[in-house]
Amino acid sequence: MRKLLKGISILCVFVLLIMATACTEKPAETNAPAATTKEAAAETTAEPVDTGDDLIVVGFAQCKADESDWRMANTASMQETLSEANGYKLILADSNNDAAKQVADVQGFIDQEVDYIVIAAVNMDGWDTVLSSAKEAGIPVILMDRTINASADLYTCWVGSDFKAEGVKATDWISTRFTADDEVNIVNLQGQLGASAQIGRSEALEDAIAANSNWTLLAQQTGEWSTDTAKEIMASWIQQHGDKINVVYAENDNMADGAIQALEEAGMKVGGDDGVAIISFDANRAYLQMTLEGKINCNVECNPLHGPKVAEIIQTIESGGSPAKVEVVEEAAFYYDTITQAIVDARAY
Amino acid sequence: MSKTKNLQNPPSVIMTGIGKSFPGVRALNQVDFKLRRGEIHALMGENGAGKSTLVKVLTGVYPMDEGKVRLDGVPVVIRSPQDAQKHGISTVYQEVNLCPNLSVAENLFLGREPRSMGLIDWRKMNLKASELLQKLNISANPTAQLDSYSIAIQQMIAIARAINTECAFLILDEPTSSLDADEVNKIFTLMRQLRDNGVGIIFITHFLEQVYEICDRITVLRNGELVGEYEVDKLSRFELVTKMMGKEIENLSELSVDRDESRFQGEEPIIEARALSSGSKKVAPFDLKMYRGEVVGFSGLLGSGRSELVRTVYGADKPVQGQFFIRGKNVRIRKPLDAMKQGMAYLPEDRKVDGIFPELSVRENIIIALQAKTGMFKRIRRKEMEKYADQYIDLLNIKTANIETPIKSLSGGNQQKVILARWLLTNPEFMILDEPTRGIDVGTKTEIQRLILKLASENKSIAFISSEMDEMIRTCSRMVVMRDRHKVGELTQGNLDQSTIIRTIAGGDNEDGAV
Amino acid sequence: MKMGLFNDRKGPAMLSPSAGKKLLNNRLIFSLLVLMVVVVQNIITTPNFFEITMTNGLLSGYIPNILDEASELIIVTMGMTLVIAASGGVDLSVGPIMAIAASFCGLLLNGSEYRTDVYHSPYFLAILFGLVGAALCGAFNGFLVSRLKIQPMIATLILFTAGRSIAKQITHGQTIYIMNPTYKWLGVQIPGIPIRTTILVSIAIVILVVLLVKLTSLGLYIQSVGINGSAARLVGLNSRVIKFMAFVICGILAGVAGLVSSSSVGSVNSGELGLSIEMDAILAVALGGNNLGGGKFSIAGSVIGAYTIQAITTTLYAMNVRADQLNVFKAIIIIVIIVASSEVFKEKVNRLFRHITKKNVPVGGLSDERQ
Amino acid sequence: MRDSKKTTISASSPLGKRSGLSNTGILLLITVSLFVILYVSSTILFKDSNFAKYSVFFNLINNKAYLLMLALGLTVVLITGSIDISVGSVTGLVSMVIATMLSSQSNISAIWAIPISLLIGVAFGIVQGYLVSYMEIQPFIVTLSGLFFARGMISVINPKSVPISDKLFMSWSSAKVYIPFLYNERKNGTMDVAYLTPAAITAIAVLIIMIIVMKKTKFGRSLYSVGGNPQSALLMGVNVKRIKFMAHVLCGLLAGIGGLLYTLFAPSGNPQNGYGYEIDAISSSVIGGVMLSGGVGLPIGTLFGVLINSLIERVVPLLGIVDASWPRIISSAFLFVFIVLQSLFASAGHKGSFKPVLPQWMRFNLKKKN
Repeated sequence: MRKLLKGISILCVFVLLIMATACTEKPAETNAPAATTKEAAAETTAEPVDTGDDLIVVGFAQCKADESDWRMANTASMQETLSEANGYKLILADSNNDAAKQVADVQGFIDQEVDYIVIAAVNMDGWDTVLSSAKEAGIPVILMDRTINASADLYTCWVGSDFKAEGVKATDWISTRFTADDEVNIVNLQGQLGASAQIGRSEALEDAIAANSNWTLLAQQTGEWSTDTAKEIMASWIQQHGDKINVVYAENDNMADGAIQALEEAGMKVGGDDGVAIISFDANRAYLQMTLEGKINCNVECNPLHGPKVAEIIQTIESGGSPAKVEVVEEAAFYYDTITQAIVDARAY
Repeated sequence: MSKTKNLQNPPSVIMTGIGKSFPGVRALNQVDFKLRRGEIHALMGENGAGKSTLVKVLTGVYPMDEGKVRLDGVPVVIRSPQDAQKHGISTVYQEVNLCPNLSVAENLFLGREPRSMGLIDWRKMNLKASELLQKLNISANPTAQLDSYSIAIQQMIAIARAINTECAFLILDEPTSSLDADEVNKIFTLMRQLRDNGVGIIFITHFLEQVYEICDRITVLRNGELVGEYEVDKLSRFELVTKMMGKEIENLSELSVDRDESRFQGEEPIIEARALSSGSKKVAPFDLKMYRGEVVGFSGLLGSGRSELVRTVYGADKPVQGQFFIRGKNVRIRKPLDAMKQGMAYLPEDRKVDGIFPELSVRENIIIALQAKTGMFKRIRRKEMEKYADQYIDLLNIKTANIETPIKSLSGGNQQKVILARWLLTNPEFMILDEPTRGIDVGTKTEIQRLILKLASENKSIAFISSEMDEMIRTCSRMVVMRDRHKVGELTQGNLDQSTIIRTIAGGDNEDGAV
Repeated sequence: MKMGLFNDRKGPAMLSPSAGKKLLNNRLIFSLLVLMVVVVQNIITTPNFFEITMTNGLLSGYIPNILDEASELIIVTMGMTLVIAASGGVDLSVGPIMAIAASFCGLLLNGSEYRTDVYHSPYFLAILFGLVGAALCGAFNGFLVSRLKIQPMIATLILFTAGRSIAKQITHGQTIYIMNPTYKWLGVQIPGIPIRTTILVSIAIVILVVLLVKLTSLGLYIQSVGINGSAARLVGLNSRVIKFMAFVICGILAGVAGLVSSSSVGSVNSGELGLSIEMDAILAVALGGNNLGGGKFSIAGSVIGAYTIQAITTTLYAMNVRADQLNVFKAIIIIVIIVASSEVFKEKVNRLFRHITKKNVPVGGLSDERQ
Repeated sequence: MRDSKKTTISASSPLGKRSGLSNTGILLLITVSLFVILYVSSTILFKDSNFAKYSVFFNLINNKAYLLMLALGLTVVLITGSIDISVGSVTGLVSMVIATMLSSQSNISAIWAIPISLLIGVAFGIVQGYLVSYMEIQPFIVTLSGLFFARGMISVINPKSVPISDKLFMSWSSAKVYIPFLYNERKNGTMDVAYLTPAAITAIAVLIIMIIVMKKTKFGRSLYSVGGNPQSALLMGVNVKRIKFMAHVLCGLLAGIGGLLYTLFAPSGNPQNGYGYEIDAISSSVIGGVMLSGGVGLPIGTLFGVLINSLIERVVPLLGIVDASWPRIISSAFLFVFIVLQSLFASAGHKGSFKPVLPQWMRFNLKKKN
């Protein structure tokens, strides 16, 4: 055993040696171009020194690339926009909804000295340490879609949706549908608790309920963004409250889908002018279709196509400018009575 | 020389009137045992004689039902092996009871590792271990993992461990069963050394040569009862085997056996083995012919290879060499199913480990072999199953609440009958019965013996193994004798009497040398 | 009423004579007790518990709901029961296998489109394809366990971690929506039949498994291999093949559950299908009084175990317990059941009882079946 | 990469002589070599990604300090032949409790986070250990319930993301202990000095303690003996039940420490924290050479298991695979290779035909007394 440990320590030394040689090689390799590009860099100021080719390396820490249709569209948008053809090299790290892994991924980007870091945060909190490392290493950080609780000087800017504004669009629609005398009984299928989309959308609803005395929140539970869970919860609500429910406020498309199925299977009329009003968010193609069919009354868009905006910001920084701290992507809301087939077909995701 | 020197010591361990029962079996009945310091005391007896039970009672593995134990005159109650160790009684079992994943040194010192500053001092431990190993002449590296050594070495290490504790009494429960002559000699050297240091050793073995080489006294047990205590020099091998096997044929109705070998003249043997042997040297190449309608006994002491031989025939141990013929056709038996398809049946020696499915019902235990033979998709209909089960419960007089009772709640004898029923149901032409009467009551024994003869008269061929000589003599028409994993003889007609058999098994008094 | 039905097709464990003591020794009794408590609790709190109404051509109400929601779990539990009985280990990969099966099916129906009304290939072919995919996954697990002798839990860990990603690859990384109404036949309703198809499928699967176990000798083989491998070999059984088959069957059944689940939501989302169902299935088997160490098993027990878990879940939902807090209650109830039915606990209770009554019973008194 | 792999395969061809290395040793050696090969080849393959930097290497430890704790805990219980799948949820629970405790409303000192996290872990360990060893309930079911319970309790305590605002705790979290002389120059000319976080230092300290405990204490050796052959261990005077119980308590304690280190690394409470970490911990232990059948494994191996885990996480995004689901398939493939290797060794070792595996020059333990 002793000898074995000795062997292992020899191996460890071996690793360090390899690292050391690799380290000494590296400067020798990059010294010459570095010297030349330094002059060039002096001319074109903000241009970061590349490692050979001219691609801008972007590290993208996605929270969970295949979490939902929305997220998939979001990932795809980044991959398409920041392609090598467009002069970027995108390194996608999928943290699979693991906050610690995401922090490690970002730390990895810093160690690998990427040019930009884009983060779609799993968790709002706990970012200070790693973001100060990024700042120290001089790497601009762009936050995407989800906000974080960190001091504003730690990141360059935030791109994304205003979730509360989305929620307000939805509650506005509810107030147009019902008069002040109507009894409005709402059930709320929440997203993953703690996600900023859930917080924003729930907040908007809770504010609206507080403001309207005729609105009641019958039940509120997390469907964890999932069709299946939402369906199960909805079925249990139908058992409890029956026909009283007249508004379902589902915080994403998948959960709205689950709720609709539960309602339909219980024989209740869904959507349209006289059915249970269904509110959904995200507005993916499949659900815009459902909006067109009248099953979803109001589908508030949550634009996943952040790629172009991010590219725009990077270009701004590259050319020496500084982007605005908050860059909100444009979002619309779609209503069952105004949506057209053309809108659905135009949707890319 | 020193052999008799310590015989005069007063007994230090005195066990009197020991009784112990297990469900369905009376394992020990009023057994007395004495052990002196500085002697090597052989504990002899065939299967089920109660040797292991006696030892386990002494070491606190089993609580005894009745009886007393005195150590140096003081009555003691030993509750656990640890307790026994505190009283200076250490045990080495047949299966190595060490941890295969630890190093040799650790196995020697586990629980009493040398320490410095509260931490295990490996250097010191390895040093002490290698000293100990050297002293005992065991060639093992203290730092190597235990399972990198052969079972023999592991066994020696186990003895070394037992010795290393401050032990006054050492129990060696068949430690030599897997060792070769050289290693046995080493252990003997060790044992003598210990004896001369005043350690009392209980030595359990099946090898007579070893008993006569090293032991001072012999205590013989049979069927859970004490036969007697003898001094080695005053008991011949012949007498010993006689005492172990039981001389008096119990007063049972006479069974008649046709021993006329000539009736098989010109007939085709149902089974023929030519130089067959199994892997891992469990049994040396052997020839064997068996005919329809005969019962062939396989005798020899435990560990002589008698079970291994039949296991090889059945394919339970994979045959590696030789040729095998069934009804004159050369076949290869790779696994038990092959043998079953050729009309063989095998009632295993160890009912618990290889025989019963404890949680399954009597019915399921009976039909399982037939079902396995017919295949998964040809399920025997429930009605049919019940019919079979009822039929054999009647036929063999199995005592069970009903056919759906789990077999584990039956007594040993009835469990055995269920397994017998299992094989009879497959309608075999050739049956191997390894200790079918072990651990069951006398009445059932006779029933099974009758059944064996009845089957033979129905033109079936039966290989029969039993530790009880009289039973074999009464049922077999021919007897194959095994010694030291070799087939040493075949006794027929005229030779088939008790003294010849015992002489063949014992290998003669003047034969010399350790096995 | 459900229980009554299954009591008739008793698994072997249910056959023991119904003496009071035997019944108490039956490990199933505590699950049944909990199930009963849950039902009674429901009857008290919800007066319309037994009410079954016809809505939209479907029977609905609390009981049909529970039956419906338990169906996937039951199907998966059947396979899990066999695997546990044969190998003494668990199959962690059933959830991902569900996703894989549904993905195969969805791929065939949709081509590579994300949403379709018209099937690209016949529905039954797609189902077959999905099941074959699931069977392959099961075979992979079975190979690792029976050939390479890897512990089942670790062997199935591989598909557990990779399975959903594989499913994602099959569907080209997108959620597939299948809008053709016939797709919902399997998971919701076949027009004209007032009972949910899920319930019918789960009953059919239970009957099928019972038939498979009873009509062929697979059940006996599996138990024999699980109880005493060495004896099983000597009576001519091939334990490798039998373990392998148990895993394949478990895979296929997980596939069926996957298809049902995907059909009931009308889409294939490989990240979601059967999420964390493996844990519930293992618990169902344990609650059903089956030994997780392998050997004897009872289909009826597993069914009751599955219903117990689903009844707890549904009741807690109805009591407005949040989905994420549900686990606390589940854990407590389960640990109580398991502890109460454990041998050591019974012995301790017995000893305590004896101590109180000061009866002088000999030490070996518990095993009273000497002869 | 492919070349270097080839050499190890050919290197492991049988030679027919008895090697002095035990199974444990061989598995450990494989793990370590795999780590080295992986590291060296990524250094060569991904030149732009600076794998040769010291900071990258040290961050492998910094990033997974908490996982090392969990994996060590599992190593302990797996060695005794038991299992604990509640560690991930316990981690999450600890982080949620700490976060709730240290959120802005309360003014409890951050010092309390330490005893409380340890206490939570030990409490889980005691209950589960009792049920497993003294009530003889299957560990899988017990710890599965533990998993459910802890996961549910997180939501009961707080269903939302909770920030930690406590200054003292955050200073622990963001502290870096720089390692002198180990630095590289960044592209922009600044110095990138390798560092260890307090969490990593704690983890390394615990690792060292564990190595000593496992190697040099009676308790540690008893763990191995219980896992190797409980029957023998009992006969050799080991209190098997107590040792199993203690193993679970130790595992709980390590999970508690793991939770604390996790919270230092990602300082916030979230219902999702620690989800699925039990699987990561098990696979790290298995990759590190722990056998699930018990009795085999070394803490140092577990360290390398964790490092491999951490390294794969770094390397996979660089493979340039666009599809996000591939990384998980690749990590699983790694696990698969390890498990199959182990099984081959284990079964071959059992038959007695498995001895050689290593070429002459690689054996460390050749000198045997005859």
